[in-house]
Amino acid sequence: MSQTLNLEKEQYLALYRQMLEIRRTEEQLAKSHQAGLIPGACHTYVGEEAIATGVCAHLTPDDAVFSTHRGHGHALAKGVPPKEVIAELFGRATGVSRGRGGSMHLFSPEVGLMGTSGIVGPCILQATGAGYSSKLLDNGTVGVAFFGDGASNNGAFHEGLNLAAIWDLPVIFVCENNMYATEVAFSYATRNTEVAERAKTYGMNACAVDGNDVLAVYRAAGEAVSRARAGYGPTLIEGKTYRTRAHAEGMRDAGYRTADELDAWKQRDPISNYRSKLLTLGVASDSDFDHIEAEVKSLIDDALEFAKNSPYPDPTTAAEFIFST
Amino acid sequence: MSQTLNLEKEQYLALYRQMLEIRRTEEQLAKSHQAGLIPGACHTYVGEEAIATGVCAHLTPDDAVFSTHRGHGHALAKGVPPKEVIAELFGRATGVSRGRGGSMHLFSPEVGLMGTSGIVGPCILQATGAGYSSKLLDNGTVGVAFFGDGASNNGAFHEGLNLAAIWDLPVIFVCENNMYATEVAFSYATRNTEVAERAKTYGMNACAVDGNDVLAVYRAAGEAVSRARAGYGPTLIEGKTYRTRAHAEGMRDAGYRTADELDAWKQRDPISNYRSKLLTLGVASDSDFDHIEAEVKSLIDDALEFAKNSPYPDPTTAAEFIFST
Amino acid sequence: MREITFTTAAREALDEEMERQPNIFVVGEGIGARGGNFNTTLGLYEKYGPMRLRDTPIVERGFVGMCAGAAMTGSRPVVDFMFFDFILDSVGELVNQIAKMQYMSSGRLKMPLVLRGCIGIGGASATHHSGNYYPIFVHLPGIKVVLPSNPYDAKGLFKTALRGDDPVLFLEHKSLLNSKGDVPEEEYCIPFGQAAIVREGRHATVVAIGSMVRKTIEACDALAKENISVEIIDPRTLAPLDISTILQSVHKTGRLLIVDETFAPCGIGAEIAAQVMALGFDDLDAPVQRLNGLHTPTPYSPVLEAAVIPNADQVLQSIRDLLAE
Amino acid sequence: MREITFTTAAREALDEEMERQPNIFVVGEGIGARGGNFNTTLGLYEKYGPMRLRDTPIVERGFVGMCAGAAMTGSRPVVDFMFFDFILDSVGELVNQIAKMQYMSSGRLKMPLVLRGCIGIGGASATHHSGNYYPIFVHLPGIKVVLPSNPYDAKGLFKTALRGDDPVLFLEHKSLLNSKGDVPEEEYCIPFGQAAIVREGRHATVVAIGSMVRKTIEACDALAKENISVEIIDPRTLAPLDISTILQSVHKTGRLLIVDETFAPCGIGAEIAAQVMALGFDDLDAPVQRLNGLHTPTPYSPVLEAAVIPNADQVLQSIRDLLAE
Ligand SMILES: Cc1ncc(C[n+]2csc(CCOP(=O)(O)OP(=O)(O)O)c2C)c(N)n1
Ligand SMILES: Cc1ncc(C[n+]2csc(CCOP(=O)(O)OP(=O)(O)O)c2C)c(N)n1
Ligand SMILES: [Mg+2]
Ligand SMILES: [Mg+2]
Repeated sequence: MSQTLNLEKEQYLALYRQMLEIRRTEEQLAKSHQAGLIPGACHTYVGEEAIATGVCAHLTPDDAVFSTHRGHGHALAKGVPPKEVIAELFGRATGVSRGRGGSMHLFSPEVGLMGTSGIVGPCILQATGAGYSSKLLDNGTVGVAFFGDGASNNGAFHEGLNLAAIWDLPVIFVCENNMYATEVAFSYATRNTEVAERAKTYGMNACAVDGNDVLAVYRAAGEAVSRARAGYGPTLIEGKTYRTRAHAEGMRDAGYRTADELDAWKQRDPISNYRSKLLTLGVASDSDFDHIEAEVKSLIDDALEFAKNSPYPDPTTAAEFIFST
Repeated sequence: MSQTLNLEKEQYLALYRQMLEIRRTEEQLAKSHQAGLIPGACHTYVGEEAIATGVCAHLTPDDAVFSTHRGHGHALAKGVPPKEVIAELFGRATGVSRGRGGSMHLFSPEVGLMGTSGIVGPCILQATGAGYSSKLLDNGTVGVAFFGDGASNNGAFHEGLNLAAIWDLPVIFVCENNMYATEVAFSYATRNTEVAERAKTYGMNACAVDGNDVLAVYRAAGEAVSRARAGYGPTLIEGKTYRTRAHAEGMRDAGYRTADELDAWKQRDPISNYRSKLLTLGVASDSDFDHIEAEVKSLIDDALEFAKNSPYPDPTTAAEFIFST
Repeated sequence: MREITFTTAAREALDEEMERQPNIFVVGEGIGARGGNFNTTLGLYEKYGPMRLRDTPIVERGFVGMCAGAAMTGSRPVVDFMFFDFILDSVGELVNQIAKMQYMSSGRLKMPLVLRGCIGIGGASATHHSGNYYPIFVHLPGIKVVLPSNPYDAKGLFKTALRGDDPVLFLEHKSLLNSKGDVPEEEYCIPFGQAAIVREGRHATVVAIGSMVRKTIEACDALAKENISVEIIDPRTLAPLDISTILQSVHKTGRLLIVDETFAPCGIGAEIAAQVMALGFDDLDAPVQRLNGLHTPTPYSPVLEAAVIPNADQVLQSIRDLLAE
Repeated sequence: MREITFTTAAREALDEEMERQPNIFVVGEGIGARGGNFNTTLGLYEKYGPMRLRDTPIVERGFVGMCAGAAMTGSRPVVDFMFFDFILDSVGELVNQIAKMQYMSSGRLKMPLVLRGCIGIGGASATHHSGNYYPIFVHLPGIKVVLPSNPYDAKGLFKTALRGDDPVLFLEHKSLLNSKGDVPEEEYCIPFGQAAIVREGRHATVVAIGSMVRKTIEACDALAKENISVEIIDPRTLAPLDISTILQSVHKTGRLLIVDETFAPCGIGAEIAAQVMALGFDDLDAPVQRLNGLHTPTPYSPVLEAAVIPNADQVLQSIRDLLAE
């Protein structure tokens, strides 16, 4: 595990709190999905919380985040309240996309979540475009794309990284390498599973980090964001991680990966390991964590109630908002 | 320049003859374009003849070649007679595509020219598919794609090379790096102009050669083709070369490259340099070359006459051949 | 006769033809050992192995372009898109290469390529997993479009697609996948371009597309109680389109309604209306009417989703309006 | 009034709006110092520099996706495709992202993005450089489609496109680029959705699309000598479509012909025919007729090319047939 950084206790705990908020939200969504409260698909971020958390800790609401089908964690880390995510998956008018989007189409421009996409690839290009805007408008913002290992084989990766590199755009490409695309192993889908290495061949700055170590991600993202804001161009951060639930809720999770592999990664849980670390370092005490745990629990409980009690959208509005006027 | 190979005199001269046939055909096409005999576009291969020649020398009619907008040289090297190329650009029924295609759509499945394309990129994927067929049908053929530096930034390059690599397909990717895509410099379009290096990151065999040295290309292609036929998978060959005419006939050729650069490359003419080399090595004599020169001249003269005297297609057939039946 | 599901019927067709034709192979994400996200290839990997059931990286453009090249070189590829929405990244290969290849090569190349995918609105799939898009491919020349409404047609039409030498889109509506119907044990094929008269009638004709057939039957059952007799026609293939069966019906009934889940503008209904007017104007006792889903991206929330697709009540009301004209 | 070409008029609009709106930038291949393959940006690079006239690698998908992200973050991008055919590799970004972004974000994001390109058949451009494709984007929701037939409309409509907040396709037919027409010095905009009555008439109405307007005028000049008076309508924008102007005309003439260079099936003519039947059935003295180019990929040879597009004689004959009904 990476050495510590010189952070205030509040900062250390904020990272913990954010990861826990994501975890508890996803657990609630999984429960709700089993209970039939979620009509559509639901891809959880369980096991990968350290990446969204470590990256978004460096972003302001003016920085633009673009994500993909596994986007709940990115939305939450960027500042979308859990109740808006849960309500969205419940298909309610109070959801972050007003019930139009569901799990794979989360939009909250107000906090700089410029969208998650049900299509693999586009977020890479759109984040590049946000970087172009930043440079054209000279406003110091950065564009950030979160995507999986599977997306790195797609043409959008090749074209987007190259454009960001040749024009020195302020973009952070965050590849969440969880070793699988649905049930297709990354080691089958490419002969070179080192995404950071591949990024370097575009002449861009890149690094691989332990994606289950929030401090490692936090440090790498901090450097990448300052580089970008300072005009030194894009960075790709490869976070080596693992999803510990099925690809999507309700899907089988056997055959393509072994129980041993799954267990080994569960031992590397980003949240509990971080907690033990802060305890060992004496940065925080059990009561701190219990306090956070309680806070987050009531937050999610309230969010669930909020979602359940929220109205459905008005069917007569189904075709609204296609055009600006 | 590379050392020689142990070839028979006939083989050495065959390479020379092929390059000359391409050169003279292109020169005739350029003349005809100026004379208004070619209704559409015309991208010549002048200066790059060594690449198509050195590669296609290793191919049989069963090997599938896929090319792009600058495809005359590939068609000729694969065995399409000059008269069919000239007649096609003249829009005649006797053309290699029966007048349907013109300069950018040359098809002669009979000799394994599976098509040139007006769109940059697809040939990379289609050659990969030919490699897949070879492996599925176990027929020992190879798929070959010829494309430019500009195509290497396109998503088709990323997706096609990766597929060929992970499945060990018998495919030869030939990148003709002439340093420009129309008027956009490759050094502007990417931070990494070493296409062979980029190919290696897909875990595939790759090498860069002097694309103006037909023997260097011949050697590299020979190794690549034997590897492919032996089941060792794909190879990318980057031929560093230069087009010494405008991007397309009738286009200006100033502003984006210097006269010095152009002159320097003209000094590296693949044909005259090869000729001097064979003379120095005593492999062939001036009379050999004069003989070939005369042969090729009459071939092209006849081809021109053939094209001029060929009928136009029957307009009532304009919508035929859309479907197989 | 035995009853099987739509998906099973289509899988039987694929299995039988893979047995018959060793040069058929399937590509897609999770169509190998996993058997397909929609069980389209369940059990076939064990039977035919990895060369013929080929799991791919997430490269829709890449594998479609690859299959184009494979189809030109002796293979008979089947592309399994899972969700048909994912075809959009491959439209360049499909429209500029696959659909035009036979024409460009003046009929000397064949393009035996079947592209299948799950279409349609339902199950809160939201806008990236609810696409129909088939009118686009009816508009463009060079591709055949098959849209079965029941298991019997699914098997017979799929077999015809797999035996032909042309590119075919085989579209499977998500609401039909698990629907059951009679399918004989004996082998059979259904030719393209022959509409099915689902039910004979005298007072009006309804052309129903795909998933709309069942809703139309529902509506017409209700009307039958009022002795209103409606003829229901299922075109089964949209390209080629069997207009003569429709014209004969309109000659009898004088009134026509086209019911299609997808968009009205430049859609199937528009084309049928225009042809019936041009060829059967004097038979018309009332203007041809169209009932389509709303012209909007697809919303997630079930209440919104239900509002954008035609339901049986709307079909019924539309027929009443047509009869009242 | 001064006469300028279609291309100059459109370039003036772009220049004026780039002057007004510093957040407009243009991307494309050769649109920088070179000024565009069709001179669409000639002289603008010197005036606005590389950030606002951005030469790109050959990555149509990449820069379209990038511009989507830029449009969501404060920029107003203009994509210059050179040939509109090249849009096909970016259809995924266009249809699933750009056209749906405002809807998915429930109107909280805008998509001020103009995509322009040269369309149409002519000059032996062959099938990869002759595309029209606009009916596809009329079928799909979320994109506006502008198709000017003269310099005056080109300037006024382009300015409206550049001032709006919606995605717009601005299509420039190759046969019109150098055509001249009156364009006032004073600034003006032309609103979308307002057809132009090119010429008033009594006996029949012809709706002519883009390049067909001039051919229709030609045909109608001939008919005028026989005192046959034809009303010619140019929709100018196909989405939104001004159907009421067409209906008013048909109310007067009772007869309608739609002339469109591109394909009939599920095309503009089909949509107009269906709407006129539904909304103006009683006004029709004869069935609405369509005249379209042949339903085939575009051949190269001029004799074949001429056979696939409607000419003035065919327009004239179609009007005679319509009047004879
Ligand atoms: C273009 C496209 N193709 C296929 C899919 C179906 N799909 C959804 S998620 C997924 C796997 C993505 O894997 P990865 O990028 O590694 O992300 P992860 O799910 O592992 O987080 C696939 C193939 C899609 N959404 N988009
Ligand atoms: C997808 C696509 N985009 C743009 C074009 C227009 N175009 C034709 S040739 C060319 C440059 C190609 O450069 P390169 O690949 O290096 O080949 P070269 O012409 O140098 O041989 C371009 C941009 C095209 N044909 N296809
Ligand atoms: Mg993954
Ligand atoms: Mg080049």
